[in-house]
This record gives sequence, structure tokens and C-alpha cells, in this order.
Amino acid sequence: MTEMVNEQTERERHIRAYGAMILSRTLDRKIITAQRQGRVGFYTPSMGQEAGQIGLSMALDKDDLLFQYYRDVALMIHRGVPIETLINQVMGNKEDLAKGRQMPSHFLAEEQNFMSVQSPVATNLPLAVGAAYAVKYRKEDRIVVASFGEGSSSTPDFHAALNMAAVWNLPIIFFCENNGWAISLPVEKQTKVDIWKKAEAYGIKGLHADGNSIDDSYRVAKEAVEHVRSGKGPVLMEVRFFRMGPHSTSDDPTKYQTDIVKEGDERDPVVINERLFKEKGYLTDEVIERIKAESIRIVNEKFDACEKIEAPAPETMFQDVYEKMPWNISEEMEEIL
Amino acid sequence: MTEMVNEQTERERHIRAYGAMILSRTLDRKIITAQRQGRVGFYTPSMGQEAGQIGLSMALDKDDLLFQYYRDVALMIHRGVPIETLINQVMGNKEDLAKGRQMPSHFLAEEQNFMSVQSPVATNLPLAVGAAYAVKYRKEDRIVVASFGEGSSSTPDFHAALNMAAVWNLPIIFFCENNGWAISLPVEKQTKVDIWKKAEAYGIKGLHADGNSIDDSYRVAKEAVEHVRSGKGPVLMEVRFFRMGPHSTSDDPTKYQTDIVKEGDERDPVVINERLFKEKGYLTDEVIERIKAESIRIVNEKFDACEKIEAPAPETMFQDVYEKMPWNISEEMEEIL
Amino acid sequence: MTTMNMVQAINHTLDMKMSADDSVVLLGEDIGVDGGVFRVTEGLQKKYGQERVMDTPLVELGIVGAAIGMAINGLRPVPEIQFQDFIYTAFDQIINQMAKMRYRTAGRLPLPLVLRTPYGGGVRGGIYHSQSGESYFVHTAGLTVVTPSNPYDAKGLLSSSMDMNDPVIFMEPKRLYRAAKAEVPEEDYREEIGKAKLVHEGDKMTIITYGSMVPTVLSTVQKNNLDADVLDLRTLLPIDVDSIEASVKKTGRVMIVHEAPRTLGMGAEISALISERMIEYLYAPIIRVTGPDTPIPYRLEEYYLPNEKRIAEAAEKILNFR
Amino acid sequence: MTTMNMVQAINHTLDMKMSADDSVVLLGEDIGVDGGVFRVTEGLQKKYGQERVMDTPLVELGIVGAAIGMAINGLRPVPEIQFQDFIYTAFDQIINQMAKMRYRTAGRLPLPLVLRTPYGGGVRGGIYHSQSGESYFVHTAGLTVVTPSNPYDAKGLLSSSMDMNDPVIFMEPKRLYRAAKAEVPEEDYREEIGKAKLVHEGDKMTIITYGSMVPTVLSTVQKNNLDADVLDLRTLLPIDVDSIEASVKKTGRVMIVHEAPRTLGMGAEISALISERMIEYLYAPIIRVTGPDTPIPYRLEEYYLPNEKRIAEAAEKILNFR
Ligand SMILES: Cc1ncc(C[n+]2csc(CCOP(=O)(O)OP(=O)(O)O)c2C)c(N)n1
Ligand SMILES: Cc1ncc(C[n+]2csc(CCOP(=O)(O)OP(=O)(O)O)c2C)c(N)n1
Ligand SMILES: [Mg+2]
Ligand SMILES: [Mg+2]
Repeated sequence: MTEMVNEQTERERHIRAYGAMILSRTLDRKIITAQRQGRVGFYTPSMGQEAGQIGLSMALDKDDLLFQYYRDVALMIHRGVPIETLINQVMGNKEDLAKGRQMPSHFLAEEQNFMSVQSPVATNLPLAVGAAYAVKYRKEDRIVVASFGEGSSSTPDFHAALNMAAVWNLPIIFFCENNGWAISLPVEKQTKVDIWKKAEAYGIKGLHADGNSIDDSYRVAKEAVEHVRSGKGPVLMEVRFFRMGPHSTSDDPTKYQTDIVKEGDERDPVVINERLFKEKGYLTDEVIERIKAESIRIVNEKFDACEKIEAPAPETMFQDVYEKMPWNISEEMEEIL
Repeated sequence: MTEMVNEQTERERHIRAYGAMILSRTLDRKIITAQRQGRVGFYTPSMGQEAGQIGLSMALDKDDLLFQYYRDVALMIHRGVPIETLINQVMGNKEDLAKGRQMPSHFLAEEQNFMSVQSPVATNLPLAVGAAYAVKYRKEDRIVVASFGEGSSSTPDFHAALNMAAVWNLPIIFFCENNGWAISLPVEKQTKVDIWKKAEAYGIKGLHADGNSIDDSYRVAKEAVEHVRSGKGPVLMEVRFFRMGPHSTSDDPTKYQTDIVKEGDERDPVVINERLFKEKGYLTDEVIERIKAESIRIVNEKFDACEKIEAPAPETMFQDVYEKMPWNISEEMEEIL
Repeated sequence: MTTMNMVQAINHTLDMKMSADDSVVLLGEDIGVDGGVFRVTEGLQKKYGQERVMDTPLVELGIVGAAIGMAINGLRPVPEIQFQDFIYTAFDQIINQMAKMRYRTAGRLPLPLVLRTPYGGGVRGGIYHSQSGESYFVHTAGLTVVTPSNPYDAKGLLSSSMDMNDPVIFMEPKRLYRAAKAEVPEEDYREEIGKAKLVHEGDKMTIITYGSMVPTVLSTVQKNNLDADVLDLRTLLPIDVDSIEASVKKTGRVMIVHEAPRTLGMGAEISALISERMIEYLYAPIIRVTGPDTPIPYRLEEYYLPNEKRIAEAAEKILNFR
Repeated sequence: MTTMNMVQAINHTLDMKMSADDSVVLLGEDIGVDGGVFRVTEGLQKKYGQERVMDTPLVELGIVGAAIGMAINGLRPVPEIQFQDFIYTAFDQIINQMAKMRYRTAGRLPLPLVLRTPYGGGVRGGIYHSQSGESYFVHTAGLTVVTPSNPYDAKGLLSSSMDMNDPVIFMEPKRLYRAAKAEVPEEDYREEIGKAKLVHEGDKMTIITYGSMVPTVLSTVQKNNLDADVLDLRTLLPIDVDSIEASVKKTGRVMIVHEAPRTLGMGAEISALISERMIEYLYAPIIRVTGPDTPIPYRLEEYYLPNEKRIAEAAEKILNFR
């Protein structure tokens, strides 16, 4: 009886994971196409990074707090961020939670505990440390996650954050998404050491997973979460996968990247996890077809709807610099509008 | 015959090392006293750190380039920086190589290949990396050394410098002088890992030595220098010793430090190395007495002479901001003088 | 009422705020056991514990970044940067995170955070322990910049700053830390952010200043019997343009005094505001008496800092201008 | 003569300088194999090798700090910061090392170094890919700040900057990278650092601007037949006060136009210089047409940037002022 329930749960968990992966991939594809058509200004695709992100998400609780980076679409979707929230951000329309102020890919979804993405890479990490401090200070059970690319491990903020989190023994996971490239710089030229091994320099736990496998990422993320939640201090967890798209829609990877992983490739996490889930009997061809078709329908529908939403009103540009608008901004607003 | 020469050389090397240690200690003591008498504005004592610095110096060549920090007086003296250069800096008089512009302890002695000390800690490290790049670029045989305290290992600049030096495989030694304290913060609260072990995070060699022993520091520094000079890439070398003085003359360590190592203590490097050198027959009580007396005489004499040198002329304040003085600074100079 | 210097007034204010509100925490280098290199946080760690008064590792960007994260997650942190000269290692966190968080989240993640830091010369600190970097912050939309010139204002302004739901850069003129004592009420009070104070009244000219220069300006005015309004700005961003306007329209002659280098110092903005809005009221050039456009030298510091002589000469020049 | 856009002119200048002098090296993120995200360094790594055109790890403070060390040790580095918005992570190196090295060594360690960085809006970059941070550098004694507005000046100014023995912040207005083409001589020439250029002549008013706003100001002047001097500053520090003075004394009416936020933007310093030195020549308030004191929004960027309409309105206001 218990076994059956567990089997059932396992199955559902995997279908949900797969669904999030497909929805994320479908959204990615849609936005990239829309960008080429001039309907979207810019985008940093997530494709190739879905499995690792979803594995992490599966190990987290609803209350956990995330300081994500610009490529975490699958993570956000799996945690329940409505795709309208993502599309409205990309559009920068008036329904965007941040009133269209940020470039596409700089998501915010504080209802699902996703904080706001900035551009200077890894500068979310010290913030996550502070947030984790507050969690510990109030003796809450939540943990904090900060994600970033492997290139971002070279930054000042990475070092500051890991050392402080270690010294303060905070409930935080530093989740490094190693896609092999920082724009045109391959990881071998970024640093001479595996990212997860840098944990040793801070006296914290380092873990790594196959980011192309939902199961492996989940397994390792669960280990990380247990470690952190039990008060044993921070974890640096690295997942490795491929950046299947360009760095961004402004980037031309053929200038520097020789081995590009295309959709359908043996190294595409959709191919890998789909095959595995079928083998394990979680999925059938029929279900797969249905999920894919449904994802396309949903994405197209929502995209079209969101695209129709108008731009934020011009006066919104002057709001929220401060709680109360100071005289200089009021005057500038009058002058400009 | 060769053996005799080597013995002779060994002896001379040790006497010179001891002499530099005593001269440095004597100067330290003099400046601290003078500060209490109001004759000097500020100072960061080096006492306790002499042996490790001298061990390093013994392993270096004349042409090697140093980006030292504010506590490297013994290092500078052993490498032949005239003590007038140091005293004039402390006085900020018109003979100071930097025209009295910097606080005491911010030395410069470019004739002996010592670059200029800044206050923001560890920000000399990236500069040293650039200098080492130039050395490698021109295929010179020199190496570069950057020194800093253990507290400074927490800074952004430490991380940036070590990673870049590693990726570029540069001829550089990062020389960490671990005196156990960063002002009032003990090293245990600074980071959870031995500093030299952080080398692993960058894929470079990490070494450590007993900084209280000239011989041990020399031995390890020699290993570091050989590694670096042979093109095998950067070394992070840590020496451990005690900060025997306060952080600076503005600091009151009794507020936070329970175990203070006083002069004459068993952990005082002067006591330790003096005993050892006597045992090995390099020094006799007579020679020791002579060196000490002579050091006091020299320091007093030079200090008095340097103290009489007047302040830089007021107009010097406006010079050297640029190669050519721009109109705004000229006008300000006229207005003020 | 108690007589306090500025160090005591700030310490007392932090103490009051911490005892009233558990979410107030302090963090910085040497602020705990040591009580801060200027003793501003003396005794607070003993009283409130290491969890509320944290001695951090040596990393300003970590201090500032962590404070931002704390503020996002329900605390009201008061980070300290030991010398303002070292704040630049945290500059990106200030410019790109702190100043822009409310804006980029459309008000969803406000930051109640007061960053304290001692600044300015007059203590023989040389190039790296004397800087007055207020311009870097005043140019940055999203920040509020405050600087007191006396113990009474220090308490009132710090209290108000800590009430805010926006990040404040609270700059403490270190040469005044122990210089001036004043009566400071034990009870709670506020001085309004964004309001200058007229600290001397006169008809012939307006001297606009703030922070460490206020006592120097006042003593010059007194010694030379200058018939001058003296405005202590107290808040540098937003600037109290109404108070400036009222005084300038009355006097028609303006001097601005600050320690920071002249080019794009506060004097530039104040001067520009005046000639934008009330140029027709001016009888004389707007004169800036400031630090020169050089770093601050150690030995010759007294030539760097504006002094009574330079202020008096400038006053004469303005008054005699036709 | 060849027709070039600004990207090509800068690339060509770097190429010339590198081929003439082995000590010139470039470093930055993605400048090598990729040729830079704006293609400014395209082809240079292929031509000069990885040792002279370095793709660095992702760490601006390392790029700037290493460049300083290279300059100390005999090279003439040209570091690139990919977007000026990200320069703040290297700000301490710029403020406390780069700007102060000559001063604190009494000229013993000069820094021949040109830090290139694209800046400004107009490319839908939003908060973090559009900033105009020139004020932060212009307030910093020891730096020279240069910004070209066209391909011809870009070559002449970059050549002069690379001849200097002091650090230069060379700010490239990214919206003009490919916008304007011009005839650029293949041979060597220089444009003088510290000299503004009168790009339009007139008698009724002086419009002072620079960088990305120059074309917008010129088109406004032309469309509205404004009888105006237009000064392209080109060097922001030191400011060419003589050229400003000559024009303002002639016209008596002044407008300053820039993208950067108003408070303590360049307009503040220029305005202050004018009212300090020649207030008696003015017939009207000095007007600043600038970006507002907010971050730069993504979707509403067109409201942020000064445009022909705002400039024309300001001109009318100034001309009609009595
Ligand atoms: C501080 C900073 N410098 C430069 C950039 C420009 N930039 C944007 S993304 C990127 C590469 C990031 O690589 P990585 O951290 O591996 O993340 P990925 O994009 O591969 O997911 C760079 C250099 C930036 N955003 N922030
Ligand atoms: C960036 C920066 N932050 C703060 C300071 C103030 N400060 C001066 S020395 C020091 C402690 C340095 O400790 P450590 O690196 O261990 O060197 P030590 O003084 O012990 O030799 C601090 C915090 C500084 N100089 N620079
Ligand atoms: Mg990457
Ligand atoms: Mg130490």
C-alpha cells in the first residue's frame, strides 16, 4: 500500500518535472523566435539548463527564498511562477511586476519567493547571505538559495558571499549552473579548478551533480538541502550542463563556440530525461505528445495575450525611486511629460 | 675549502638577517616612542613579523618586484632600503620620496623595487598580477611578490588576483603574513580555513612556514621562489607569527586581545632566532651586543636628523595629480596659497 | 538633557533604536568587541549580543551586500564602513543594488537600511583616511544622503534615517566626533530629512555648508561679524531647495563651503540650482570655497581644508562685488 | 580617407597603436575571440595574439587592477569594461589606485593607461546597460575623462589618450557606435585632450553638450534654426573653460544637455563654473536638459533621454527670458 502510494508519488513528481521542463523549453523557443521577429527586445535563453534547475526545485520547500539569476526559467516555472509573470516581464508591459523597468530576463516573482534579478553577475550572492542571516536570526526553518553561472565564480561577490556565509554558518545553498561558457570564455580560461571544489577554500561543503539529469540533480540537491536545513552550514553545489542557445539574443556563438549542442542532440536534457522517464515507465509517448502540444498551446495563447497589454504609463517611470517622490523628480516629471 | 666558504657564507647570511631584524625592531620601538611623544603622527608596528619577512627577503633576487604592505619594515630593511627613506616617510618631510602625501607606514622605495603602499588592504594584489604579467610578457627572469595580512584574504582583491594569476600562470608569490588579527578580529572569525589552503581553490601551490623562524621562512620561501621562477605558476605562501604591537598607534588591543606577546617573550622572534643563531655559532653575545648598540645609535642619529628636515613646500600639495597641472588646480593653488 | 559629543549621541541613538526594535542589527569591521575604531558602537555588543552587533570579516562589499539582503528579509540593518575612503570596494552594491532595489521591484522590495560611515579630514589621515565622497552618493538616484554637524542633529537625523523605508547614507564628520558637545535630550525626537537648518541669520549673504565645515563657517561669521545667513544643509540628497531659495532671494549673494574637491562637489549642484531658479536675484558670482581638486595630503592637510581665512576672503570678495 | 563608423574608427586606432608599439596590450571580457560584444576589438587577437589581446576572467576589478600593475611595469594597457554599468565593481581600484598613483608616488609611478568603456542609453538596455556614469569619474582628481561624439574625433582623441602618461577614462557612447559614419584619415593625427569643439556657430545662445547628445542637439538646432553656438566638450575632465567662456560671453544664454541624471551631472559643474566666472554676462537662467534623477527604465527609455522636443522647448524658454 505505502509502496503503491510512493510509486504514484514518484510518477507524479516526474511528470510534473517533465512538464516544467517542456513548458520552459517551449517558452524559451517562443521568446527566441519572437525576438527574431522584433516582438521582444532581448532574451537570455535557458535551454540546456532545465534539468539541473528542476532537480534543485524538487528538493526545495515552498517557503525557501531564492536569489535566482537570469537563466532560471525552468526553476521558476517548476516552483509555480505563472508564465504570464515571465512573459509580462519580457514584454515590459504594464502588468509586469516591475513596471517594465528591467531588460527581459530580469525576473521577479516575490509571491513564489523569487527575489529580483540584477545584471551585474553574482551580486545577488551577498544579498542571499544577508537574507539567510535574517532567517537564522529569527530561527526560521527556511533556507536560501542563490544561483549563478560558473563565470560568476570569478567575481568579488562570490568570494565575499561564500566566506561570510561560512563564518556565520548560514542556511544557504550557492547553486552554480556551469554551462561551460561565460559569453565567449570557456570555463577552462575562467578558472583552473572545478567550481564545487572551491568550497574547500571556505570550509563549507561542496557537491556536484550531472545537471543534465533531473534525478541526479535532485538527489544531490536533496543532500545539499538536508545539510543546510540541519544547521550544518552552507553548501556550494555545482551542476554541469550545456548552454544550448547563444549567450543572449545579441550574441553570435558561432564566432567562438565550435561544439554547439542543438535541440534533439544526445546531450539535450529533454532527450535524456524523456528517454529515462519512459524507460522507468513514468511517461508514455502519448503523455509526452499531450504535454508538448499543451505547452505550445498555453505558451502561444499567453504570449499573444500578454503582447496585447500596453506599455506602462509614462509617469510610472518617475515612481518608486523613493517611497515619497522628492521635489526634484516631481519637477523633472512635469518637465518631461 | 668549498665547505668553509659555505660556512662563512651561511654565517654572514645569518648575521645580516639578524642585523636587519634588530634594526627593524629598533626602528619600530623608536617610532612607537616618538609617536607617544607627539613627534610622529601614526604608525603600524611590524614587531613580531620580522623573521618571516626576512626569510622571504633572503630568497629573493635584487631584480624582483615587490608590492608590499604597511607592515613590511624588516623586509624593506633587509633588502637594503635606507632607514632614512623609512623615517622620512614617517615624518612626511620634504625628503620623503612621496613628498609627505601619505600617512606614516605607507612606504615607497622604487630603487629597491618596492612599489607604493595604499591603505585599502589587498588592493595591491591585482596590481602585482599586472606587473607579473608584464614580466612574463617581456620574458624576464624576475618574479613579483605581493604581501598582505591574513585579514586581507577576505577581500575582493585577493580573490580576483589569485584567480587571474592562476589562469595566466604568472611568476608571482602571494605572501600572506598571518599575525592572527585584523585589528580586533581574530583569524578564526575571519575565515574557517588556513589561508595557504585557499591556494587549492585557484589550482596553485600553497605553502606555509613558521614565520617566527628565519630559517623555516627562508626554506619555504626558497621553495616558493624556485617554483615560481621555473614557470610553474603562482604560489600562495603563508607565514604565521604574532602581532606583538597594537594594530596601530591609534589602537588599544587590551580591549579585545587577551594574550599579548610582549618583547622578550618566548614567542618573540628576536628571542627565538637569537637563541638559535647563538646555538649554531653564527652569533656571540658580544656580536649581539654590538649589533644592538649600533642599531640604537644609527636609529637615534638618523631619526634626529630626519626630524629636522622641514615639511614639503605648500605648493607641492598641488603637484603630481597629473603630469601637467590643469587650469583648475592652478587656480585653486593661487587661491589657497 | 545630557551633554554629549557626537560619538555619544550616535551611540545613544543606536542604543535606543535597538532596545525598541529587535529587527535593528549592526554589522561592520571591529564594531563589536572593540566598539568601533572611533568607539561609536562601544558597549552595544555587550548589551545586545553578537547576533545583533556583528564583527564581520574584512570585506566591505560583503557588509553592504549582506545588509541589503537583511533589509529585503525583514531586518533593519545599520552597516558601518570603517572609513568612507574604503566604501568604494562596495560601490557596485551601493549603486546597482541598494539604490535601485525599490525601483526595479516597483516598490515590492524596499530597503530600510542606514549605512553609517565617518568621512572627511582634519585628523591627519592623509589620502586614504580623510576623503569626503558625498558627491558619489548624491549623484545616485535612490539614495538619501544625510550628514549632521552637531550631536543634537546627529541624534535627530539618525532617528529619522532609521525610520525610513529607503536606504540612507549617513555620513559622520569624523573631525567633529569629539570636538563639539551639546545638550541632547534623552527622549525620542526627530529632525526632518530633507530640511536644512538656518544656523545663523543675516541679510547680506547666504553661506551654504554642511557637516564638518559648519563650525568653521560659524566661527568665521562671528569673528568677522558677517551679516550672513548660514544654512546647514544636513541632508545632501534631496537638497532643501526651498530653504536655499528663501535665503538667496533675501541676500542675493551666495557662498558654498565644503571640504570635498571642487569639481562636481556639492557646490556645483547648489550653484546650478540657484542659477536655474533665481539668477535674477543675484548681485554677485556664486563662490565655492572647497577642497582643491587633488587627493588630501598627509603633511600639508591644513592647506587642503577650507579655513576661516579662505572663507573670510571669499566673503569680502562677494560683498564687494558690483 | 575612409568612411568609418565609430566602432571601425576605434578598432583602426587600436590597430595602429598596437602595430607601432609592442607595449600596448588590450584586456577585457570577450574582447579576443569574440571581438568584443560591440565588435570594437574584432580581429585584433588574431593579428596580435592572445598575449596582447587577453580574454580575462569575469572580474572587472581584476581587469582594472591588473592594467594598473601593467602600466607600473612598463606596458601601456588598454582595458575594456564591457558596459560602463559594471565598472563599479572596480571602482575602488579606479578611485584609490588609478587616480592617485602619480600623486602618492610624487610622479615616480605614472600610469599610461586608457580604460575604454561603452556608456549611455538609446539601445533599450534598461537599468544596467544604459548608464552614463561620467560624473563619478569627473569628480575624481587624477583622472582624465574623454568622450567622442563621432568617428573622426574618436580616432584623434583615442590616439591622444594613448599618448598620455596619465590614466584616461575613455567613454564610448554606444548608441553612436554604428549610427554615424564619417571620413576618417588613415594616417596618424591627434585631437587635443582638454579642448572642446565648436560644432555649430551662432550668437543667441550657447548649448554645451558631449558624447551621445551631440547629434541630437545639432539636429534640433538645424530643424529649429537656432542661432546657437554648440560646444562639443569632448573632454569632460579637465573642462575646457576657455571655450565655454568665449561662447557664453558672446551669447549670454546657456543650455547644457546630457543624458546622465541631473543632480551633480556635468551640467552642475558647467553651470557653477559659469556663474562663478561670468555671471554678469548672463541674460537668462542656465538651463539643464538632462536625464531625470531616476534609473533608466527599459520600456519607457524614450521618455528618459533628452530629445529634440525638450531641447527646443528649453531653447525657447531661454531665448524668451527677460
Ligand atoms: C559584473 C558583470 N560583468 C560583466 C557582465 C556582462 N556579462 C553578462 S553575462 C556574462 C557571462 C556570465 O557567465 P556565467 O556566469 O557563466 O553565466 P551564464 O551566462 O553562462 O549562464 C557577462 C560577462 C555582467 N553582467 N556583470
Ligand atoms: C578595504 C579596507 N577596509 C578596511 C580597512 C581598515 N583596516 C586597516 S588594517 C585592517 C586590518 C587588516 O588586517 P590584516 O590583513 O590581517 O593585516 P594586519 O594589519 O594584521 O597586518 C583594517 C580592517 C582598510 N585599510 N582597507
Ligand atoms: Mg556560464
Ligand atoms: Mg593580521
